[in-house]
Amino acid sequence: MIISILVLEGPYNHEASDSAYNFIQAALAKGHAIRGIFFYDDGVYNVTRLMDPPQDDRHISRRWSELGATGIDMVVCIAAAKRRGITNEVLAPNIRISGLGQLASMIHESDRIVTFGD
Amino acid sequence: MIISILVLEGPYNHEASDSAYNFIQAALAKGHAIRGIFFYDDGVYNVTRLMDPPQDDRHISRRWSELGATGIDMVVCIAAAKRRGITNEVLAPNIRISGLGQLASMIHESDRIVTFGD
Amino acid sequence: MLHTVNKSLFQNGALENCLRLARDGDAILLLEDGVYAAAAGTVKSSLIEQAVKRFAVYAIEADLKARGLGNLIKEVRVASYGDFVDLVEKYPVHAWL
Amino acid sequence: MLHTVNKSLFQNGALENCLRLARDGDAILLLEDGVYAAAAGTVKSSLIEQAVKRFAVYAIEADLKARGLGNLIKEVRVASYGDFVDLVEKYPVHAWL
Amino acid sequence: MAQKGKKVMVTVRKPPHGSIYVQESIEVMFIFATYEMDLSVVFLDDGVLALHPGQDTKELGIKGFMASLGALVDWEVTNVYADRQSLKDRGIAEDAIIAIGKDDDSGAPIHPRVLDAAEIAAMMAAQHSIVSF
Amino acid sequence: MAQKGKKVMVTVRKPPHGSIYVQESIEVMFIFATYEMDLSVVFLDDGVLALHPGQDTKELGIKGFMASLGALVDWEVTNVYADRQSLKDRGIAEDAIIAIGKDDDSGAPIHPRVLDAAEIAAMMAAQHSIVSF
Repeated sequence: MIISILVLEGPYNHEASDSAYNFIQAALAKGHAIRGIFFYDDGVYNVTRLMDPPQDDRHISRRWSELGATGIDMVVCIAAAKRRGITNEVLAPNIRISGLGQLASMIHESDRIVTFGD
Repeated sequence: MIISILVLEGPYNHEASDSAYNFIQAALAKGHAIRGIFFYDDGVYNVTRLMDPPQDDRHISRRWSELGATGIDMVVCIAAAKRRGITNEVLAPNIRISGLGQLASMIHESDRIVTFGD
Repeated sequence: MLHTVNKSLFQNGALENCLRLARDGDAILLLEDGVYAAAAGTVKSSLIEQAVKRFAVYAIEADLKARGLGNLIKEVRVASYGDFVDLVEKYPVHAWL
Repeated sequence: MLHTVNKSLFQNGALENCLRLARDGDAILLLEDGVYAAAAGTVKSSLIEQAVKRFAVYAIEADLKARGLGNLIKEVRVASYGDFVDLVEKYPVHAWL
Repeated sequence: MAQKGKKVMVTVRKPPHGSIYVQESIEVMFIFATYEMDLSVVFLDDGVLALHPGQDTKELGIKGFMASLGALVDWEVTNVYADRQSLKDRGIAEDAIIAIGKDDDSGAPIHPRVLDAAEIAAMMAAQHSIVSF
Repeated sequence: MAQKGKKVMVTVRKPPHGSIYVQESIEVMFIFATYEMDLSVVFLDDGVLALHPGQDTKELGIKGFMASLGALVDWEVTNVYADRQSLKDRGIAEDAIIAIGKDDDSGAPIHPRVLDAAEIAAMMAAQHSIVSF
């Protein structure tokens, strides 16, 4: 099955990012394809390369970048990102900023979309 | 009366920032003193200079910077900010990054503390 | 004390939690989505209809207008942000987030 | 359909909202703070005790462990993230955020 | 196009103004309507509060999104529904909910269509994908 | 110091793990305890779920904060209370809640003290400042 993921909340503050990540790992382990991950609402905060959590905790933007490096399309909504101050200046690697049309495309090209939020 | 304000949620996503701002304006209009404004939890997202909302909407970090310019002590919690990627690199003017001890000092030196969050 | 409540009472228990601990003579300020509790004629109106007998209940006018709420439980006092400041001067505050 | 619920039922109406619209044969997956609904012996346990008669109810194991929940309503099925994936394969999903 | 007519629903369950979810959900509706989708929008639970008449965010100092919500039809978002029970619980009369556009010919206001829970549940079950706010 | 003994309370009402509020509230407690304050901490409503025995976030892949919560007393956060009704509603036995430290001499575990709503309300009313999560 081809799956896309919508993440609506920021890292650390809500469990949404962690649930999405754990779900994606399980889906990949079962051989499913992830068409894309779309970050919207406060979800746009997931992708700043400036985050610097305690050494013994997970590094959420780095995890997303690593998934992006495997070829999964990682997209941040430009409108939601602009008002919140997430720009190319702070964007982590292997993630791109684009429009909501990319979410529509992900839906078109996926069997399922799963939303994680608050 | 001397008041301090604690803001626990990010800009635009929750009304907390707006309520805090409107409350502060009313307090200043009545001649009260604002000892400080402390940004914690997702509240740390209030202070990025990179935010770029639509032209016809309010610019939340600019409003905070303008308040800071009047001499109000604007402080962002370093621990909460670090994990969320808010650093000096993106900090708006007239706002500083410091520790939770600054919140304790604000409480010591204020008659009241008012919390805005989600 | 002044209790602030900013959540919709249809979806969240904050107002009920607040009412459980508030003491006679306390003030309750509804703001943000909390102002829906001030509306008359809803399935939950009885919460504030009862509360006004024990507490002074206020609702922020700008929040009421934003949500189109005009038909209010009549003992609820419509408050400006300036009134909010006056309440804070009178009482220490607890925010029921 | 698969319904996901991620809010504490003690504080938030999401689970009740979900149960109002869910149809016989649907599956409900509790995750994050939603897993508190799976606990036996709480003031709200009856919600899921009734729900299991009409729906297949699952709760994410990692979330149960994080919250120390071991004494569960017995018809609730403990699920891994892999089981979550299988449910998504079987049903379209609605998240009751 | 192979995907033409894929059934996609946006559900709105959060109250307006206290958070940005309703506003950002409208931005999603506007974009989805320009794609080849069979789009439905459902306001339910606290989401129906977005349909309350007389909302004005000016005094809050925020732009708000009432103009966008009133122009859904102009953006081709036409299949818009509201849950009857959610309106009733919140004291909103069905004939009082805001218009989401005007009829091109008659100029008559177009309102979201009020449905029972069972109708909404059946519609949800028929979707390919649902995005929720 | 003039401010010595200013009564400050931290209330925790959100459930743990689904969001970071409980964790970041503990960081506040640790710092406040190092200042000249008469600090009280109250867990109530969903906040008491942080006191549930047996929590282990390892499988979630998150660090969590159970170690911090179990060391409150070491950080001089000693006036810690839990609301009786909140525990009861959530099926948590009063004698099962987690320890927040050990007695220096006996090594016996120290638990939050369980109070009735009226006692908590009276305590709240006596504070100079309350910070809530």
